[in-house]
Amino acid sequence: MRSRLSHTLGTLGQEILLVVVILALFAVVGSVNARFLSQHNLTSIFVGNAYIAVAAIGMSLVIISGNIDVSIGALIGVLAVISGLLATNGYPIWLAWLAPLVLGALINTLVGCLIAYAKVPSIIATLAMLSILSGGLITFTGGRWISGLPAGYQLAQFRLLDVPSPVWFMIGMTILAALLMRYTAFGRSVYAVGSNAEAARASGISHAATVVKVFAIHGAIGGVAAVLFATQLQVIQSTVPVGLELVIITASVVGGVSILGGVGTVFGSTLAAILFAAIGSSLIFLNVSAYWLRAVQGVLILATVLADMARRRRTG
Amino acid sequence: MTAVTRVLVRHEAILAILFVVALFVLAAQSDRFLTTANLLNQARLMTEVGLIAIPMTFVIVTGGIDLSVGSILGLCAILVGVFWQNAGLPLPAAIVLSLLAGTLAGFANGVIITRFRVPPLIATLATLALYRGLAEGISQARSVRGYPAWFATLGQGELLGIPSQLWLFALVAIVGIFILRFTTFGRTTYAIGNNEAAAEFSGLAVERTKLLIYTASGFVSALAAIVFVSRVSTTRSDMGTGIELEVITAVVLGGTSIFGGRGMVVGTLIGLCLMQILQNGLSLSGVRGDGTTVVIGAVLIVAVLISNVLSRFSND
Amino acid sequence: QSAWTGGDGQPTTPLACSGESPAPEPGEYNGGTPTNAPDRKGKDIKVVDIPKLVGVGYFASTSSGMAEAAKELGSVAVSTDGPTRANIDEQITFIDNYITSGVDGILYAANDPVAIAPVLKKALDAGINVVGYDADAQADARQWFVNQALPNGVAKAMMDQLAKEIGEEGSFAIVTSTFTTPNQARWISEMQAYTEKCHPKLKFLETVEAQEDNILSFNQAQTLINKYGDELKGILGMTSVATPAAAEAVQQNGLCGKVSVVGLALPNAMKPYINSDCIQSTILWNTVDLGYAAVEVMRQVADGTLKPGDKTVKAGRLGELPIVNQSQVLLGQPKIFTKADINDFDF
Amino acid sequence: MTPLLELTNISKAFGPVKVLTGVDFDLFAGEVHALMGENGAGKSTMIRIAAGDHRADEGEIRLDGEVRRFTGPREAQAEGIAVVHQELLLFPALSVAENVFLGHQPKTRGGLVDWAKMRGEARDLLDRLDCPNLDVDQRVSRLSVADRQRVEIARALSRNARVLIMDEPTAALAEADVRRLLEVLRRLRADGVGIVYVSHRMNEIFEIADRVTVLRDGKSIGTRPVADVTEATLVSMMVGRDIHQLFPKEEIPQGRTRLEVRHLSLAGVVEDISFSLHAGEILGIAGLVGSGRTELAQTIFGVTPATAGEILVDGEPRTIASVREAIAAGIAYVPEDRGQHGLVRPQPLRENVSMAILDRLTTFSVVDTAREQSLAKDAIGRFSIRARDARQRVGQLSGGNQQKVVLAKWLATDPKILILDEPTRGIDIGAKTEIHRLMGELAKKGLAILMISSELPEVLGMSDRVLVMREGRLSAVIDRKDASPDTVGAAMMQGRREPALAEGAGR
Ligand SMILES: Nc1ncnc2c1ncn2[C@@H]1O[C@H](COP(=O)(O)OP(=O)(O)OP(=O)(O)O)[C@@H](O)[C@H]1O
Ligand SMILES: Nc1ncnc2c1ncn2[C@@H]1O[C@H](COP(=O)(O)OP(=O)(O)OP(=O)(O)O)[C@@H](O)[C@H]1O
Ligand SMILES: [Mg+2]
Ligand SMILES: [Mg+2]
Repeated sequence: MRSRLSHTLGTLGQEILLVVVILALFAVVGSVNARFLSQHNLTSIFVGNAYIAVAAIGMSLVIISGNIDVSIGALIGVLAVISGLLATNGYPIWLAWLAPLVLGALINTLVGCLIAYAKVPSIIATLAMLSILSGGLITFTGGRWISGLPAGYQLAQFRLLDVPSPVWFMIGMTILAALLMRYTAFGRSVYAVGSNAEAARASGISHAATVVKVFAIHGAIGGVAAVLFATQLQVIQSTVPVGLELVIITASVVGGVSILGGVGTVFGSTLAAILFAAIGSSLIFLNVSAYWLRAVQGVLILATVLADMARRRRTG
Repeated sequence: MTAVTRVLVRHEAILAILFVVALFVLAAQSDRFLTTANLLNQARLMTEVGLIAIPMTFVIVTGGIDLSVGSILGLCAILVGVFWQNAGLPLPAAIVLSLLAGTLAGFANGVIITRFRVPPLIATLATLALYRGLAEGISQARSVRGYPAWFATLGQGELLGIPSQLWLFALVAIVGIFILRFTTFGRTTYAIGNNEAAAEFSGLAVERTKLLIYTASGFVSALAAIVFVSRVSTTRSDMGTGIELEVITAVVLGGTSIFGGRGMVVGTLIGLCLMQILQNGLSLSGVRGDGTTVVIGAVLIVAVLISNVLSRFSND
Repeated sequence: QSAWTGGDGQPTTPLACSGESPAPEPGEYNGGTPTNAPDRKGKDIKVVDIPKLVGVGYFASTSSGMAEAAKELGSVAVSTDGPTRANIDEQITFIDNYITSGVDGILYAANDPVAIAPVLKKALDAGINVVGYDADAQADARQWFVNQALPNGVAKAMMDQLAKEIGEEGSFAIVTSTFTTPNQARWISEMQAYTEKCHPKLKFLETVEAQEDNILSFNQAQTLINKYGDELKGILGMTSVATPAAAEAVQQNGLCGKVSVVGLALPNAMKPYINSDCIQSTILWNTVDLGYAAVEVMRQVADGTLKPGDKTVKAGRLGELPIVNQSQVLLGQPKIFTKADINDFDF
Repeated sequence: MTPLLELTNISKAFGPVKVLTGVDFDLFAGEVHALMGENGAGKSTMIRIAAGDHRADEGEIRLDGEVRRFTGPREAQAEGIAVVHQELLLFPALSVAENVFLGHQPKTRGGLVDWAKMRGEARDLLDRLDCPNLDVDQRVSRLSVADRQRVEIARALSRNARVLIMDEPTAALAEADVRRLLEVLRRLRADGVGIVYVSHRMNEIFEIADRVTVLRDGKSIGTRPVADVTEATLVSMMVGRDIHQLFPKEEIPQGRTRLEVRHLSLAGVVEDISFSLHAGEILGIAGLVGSGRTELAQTIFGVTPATAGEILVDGEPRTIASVREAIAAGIAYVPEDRGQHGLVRPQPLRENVSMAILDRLTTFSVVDTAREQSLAKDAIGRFSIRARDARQRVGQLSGGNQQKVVLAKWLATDPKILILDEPTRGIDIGAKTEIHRLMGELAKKGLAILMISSELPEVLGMSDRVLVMREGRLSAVIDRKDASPDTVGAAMMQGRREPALAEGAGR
């Protein structure tokens, strides 16, 4: 029993570490400026970054399966624009919300097939996809923003029990993904494929099918992120934030997903996304000169990672 | 299988063929493409990416990655300016100090990766933020201009009719080819990428090799920074943003396995040239930037697909 | 926190607090000249426009102004191409490729005035006409620059409007793209100088960076609101991305009327907020006109009708534009759009 | 009666290399059919074909008399074929329980993975194999090779297969474990399961098998009832000649003290070990699995530097904090886990053989490939490694040949002290004799050899002295003349807490 407990603690280590870091950050910043802890500020930290946390869930699956996706930022951009165009061109709003999920899944199924069946390494397939999607997006939109979105389209501005919907999406999808990963045969096979692809084959798990499914799910989750991204404001930018994919990957790996595949949980990536958002906000509250903001962010990421390494070494 | 066919189905050979095909196709599209002046000019433009791609090939062959190269470039660019203008040092001294700083930054990456056993992706994601942040903090977002005219010879001048930085690039490339192919160091690099534990058990200097590789990556990024500053005669803290993806694209297009253990500097060079002539040639044939991006993505996939298909016929 | 962040170290020239400042004398031409340019007078010319980046609304609208002018003139073919991120290196590569491919004219909005200079000089050396707009390069690296508004004019418009909305003693913060962006940096330092001179009691809180990213801009504005609470009376948006995002944050927080947003933004992006009376104004030059003027100027440079020493230039439907600062064509004063007229514009 | 599984006229080539030619094999329900042959004879390949892992170029697979074409292991498993692979195929990052059940986890009614049931059943399976100490929640990456092998076996058993194929399941196991495994196999046989059993250990074959098929150079030499053959006939079928002396131990005069270890400890794993090793001596180390023998060897070799104690080489104290220092001191170590520690599998044979002596093959750090090539050629000849050429990737060699490459690699360092950790694991009988002969030869030349082995006969046959380890400590040092299965076995067990274990291996 004791060993079971320590085992659970061992696998949850990174998550606990992140919670501790987040709480410590909140405590420190809150003691400097109590406004930081206002419910209002806390929700806005979550709301504005929920799409990153959501996308990081899918990214975690991809990384656990032993792959990587550097095209997710571009995909979110494309899907957001498609959603916006549907909405402004008179299609029903539910379609504008749903289409990105379906399209995201379709596009990434294709990517997954390239990786699984044509044996193109994921970094190459998705680097290529990054080029194709981001170039295609500019060609398609000509750089124009989408404005004049219909009323009721702003899904990310809805509230339930006074909590903004992005927070619900973030929590709900994290829990769903966690259940999927732990309690379904598919979820376990993702770990297996990432841990040892050859052994997975010998265990009768289809490597290819698993990878394709992972990418399809990742695409659909990317679609959700895109909808959150698109519906937060009244205009949709036709370019994606520069380096979004790196932010999402960072959230995943700092959340404890080993880049070598095979280990990691989705809670960690969500917590890491929250941590980054909180860091961004708290530096403003701490009056850290904006010039040094990114350096401080870097130090904090590094500190989290080093603390995790120390913990891993202690627990063996 | 004869030796000749074995060489022919190598990814690098396929890429070279693809390169020649592209050269002819593009030359047919525009008569301004296949001219010495244009090609030399293109070589000048790709020097910074090319320089960094050489140590990056080593990094990726060990199964690692260095995402911080763009940030090191930015940091070193800023430091040249700061040392020269703010600290009042003579420019050559500023350059040397900046090269030292870049080396140190790379060394720090190496220490984090080898001593603290942080996976390279995570370590360099963190230092990506940190070094860029340092660049911003140190420069206080001010750019430094007005370099003496002699300094521009490195980035804008010529030597024997060939852009001066190309000589430097050629030197680094030859050193890279030589080390990776013929020396113990190169052997160790491959062994680390294929089976780090076995390399360790064989008494190879695993840690030292990795440390040196990341240090070299920092040094060469600093070198690229000097070339870059000299070429554009200004320093800004945002220099080199996103260059890591270009570099990685060149390296993986050149046939280096992202999982480590396989790859050649020559492949990287061909990959780099292919990317550059596509960008240039397509632009000259009237394709816009976004279209070019799409084509490069497609070429990346096609190159890998062809080499996958052909390698089925080889048993190597 | 007192320092306004973002200065570029150049001297500032704040305008007078009230009354019109007379347009300064143009002075002696300091632009460059193309070498051995072919005679393009009256001939069809091929022009390429290379903005800082493509994929943002701002340059999409300048580009539509260019298309409009090209259509009117009939003798100019203009196409827009450029990097997807505001990246000095990529922009240089684009220009370089177009020099090789052989165009008659290059229009640019520089990501960095110095970095772009060598390649622009190369264009001049190749006999290509070079005209800048929106963001300038070193003067001798181009022929003319179409200035949408003088920095001190922008500063005055912004700060006067802010003072009008939040009172002479209100507190405000700034959301900008990055501190390294030359235009924004220049405007911010001019704003500082002008505020010290004309609105000394306005209280500056801080500047935050938000890239060219509207969600980040939104988040940063949110954080400012949360941090300063009632103290914050106004947000200055320095980019066409930041301003609507800040307005959105104010609206979503139910602070319409309590927190003012003053800034540069395209009218279309601000219509929802201004029409709902949440935000009073948006400041901008007409970006469509900016592109339009750039092509008009390019045509006349190619024809040789715009020469060093001229004091004005005729720019199609815009009429006569004054020449300032030795080799710049001034589009006009920044315009303040309000509910009264914003719906008359579509860009 | 139709055979459960029948392979007819199977041929298979990898590229130009023909690995199997027209092999026939059949298996009836309720029998154990042994498969024997030299390293590289094609045993694993045949098994992989039966398991749907490789596709045969020619020939048919029949299951219950019906022709089947498996497109992947999944289909074979669905038909009730389970395999214990020679190269362990586990998921290091996942727990023991998960490794056992991956691909066929027990489900709750809602179709979700039933973790409680999965852990419980894994526990039962491991208990059947008598490994009560193996924690089902432990990550496999933390297990020793022997424990991994147990997990692999538990995994095959968990499938309740009709056909159970075991490719050298006992290679990493000690006597006691082997007995338990054979016990389990007997029970399965009684339940009507058909078992294919590959092993290089003769005694196991005679104990468990009903029939035996011998492969040589990819061809079937014949199938005989075990009752009709003797060890000698099997050996001559396998190697095509007679081998008489299995452990050709020669008396070699012992020289000076080469290695001396004083109070060596590695916190928590190895405690207070002292012994000395002389030139010309073969010192065997016996012990149960997990008794810390590998750890001791790796401590001496600088992989896990000692936390206390001294190491003296040729009478001089040496600090050995890294493998490089160990090599510099003249120590070589042939690791037990060749896949992970011994070889760089994707690289050519040539580069593997030279790996530990690269420094000596270079001028100004440039590798002299000509010398490297001749070194590799020598190795291929000297150890009769079956390889296409020196450029073939080591990963493509058969298990036993890989082991020979590791040996060649370490002997190339020209060591004074050679530590062999399970040197003949997975090695065929001919090669084993060869390796033993080689050990004798090396000892004669003055090499000091430390040999860790879980095969008691090997330890007894080869060693001048036997060190026995128990729970990280030295429990006895026994001279050759006093060493017998009883004395060594007793020292291995002494004071063990689990009586079941003691009983099993004490015999
Ligand atoms: N993937 C492969 N590519 C090329 N050759 C291979 C491959 N797999 C096996 N071989 C070759 O096939 C032959 C038979 O190998 P196999 O593994 O079946 O031998 P084995 O009888 O199991 O030997 P051991 O007792 O050493 O395990 C060997 O010569 C080996 O080099
Ligand atoms: N990678 C590892 N992580 C944690 N514990 C380990 C690891 N490898 C071995 N152990 C444990 O260390 C102890 C000593 O193992 P070691 O491998 O040295 O034993 P051994 O006597 O060589 O046995 P064998 O080699 O036959 O498995 C055992 O309890 C084993 O379970
Ligand atoms: Mg085998
Ligand atoms: Mg051992």
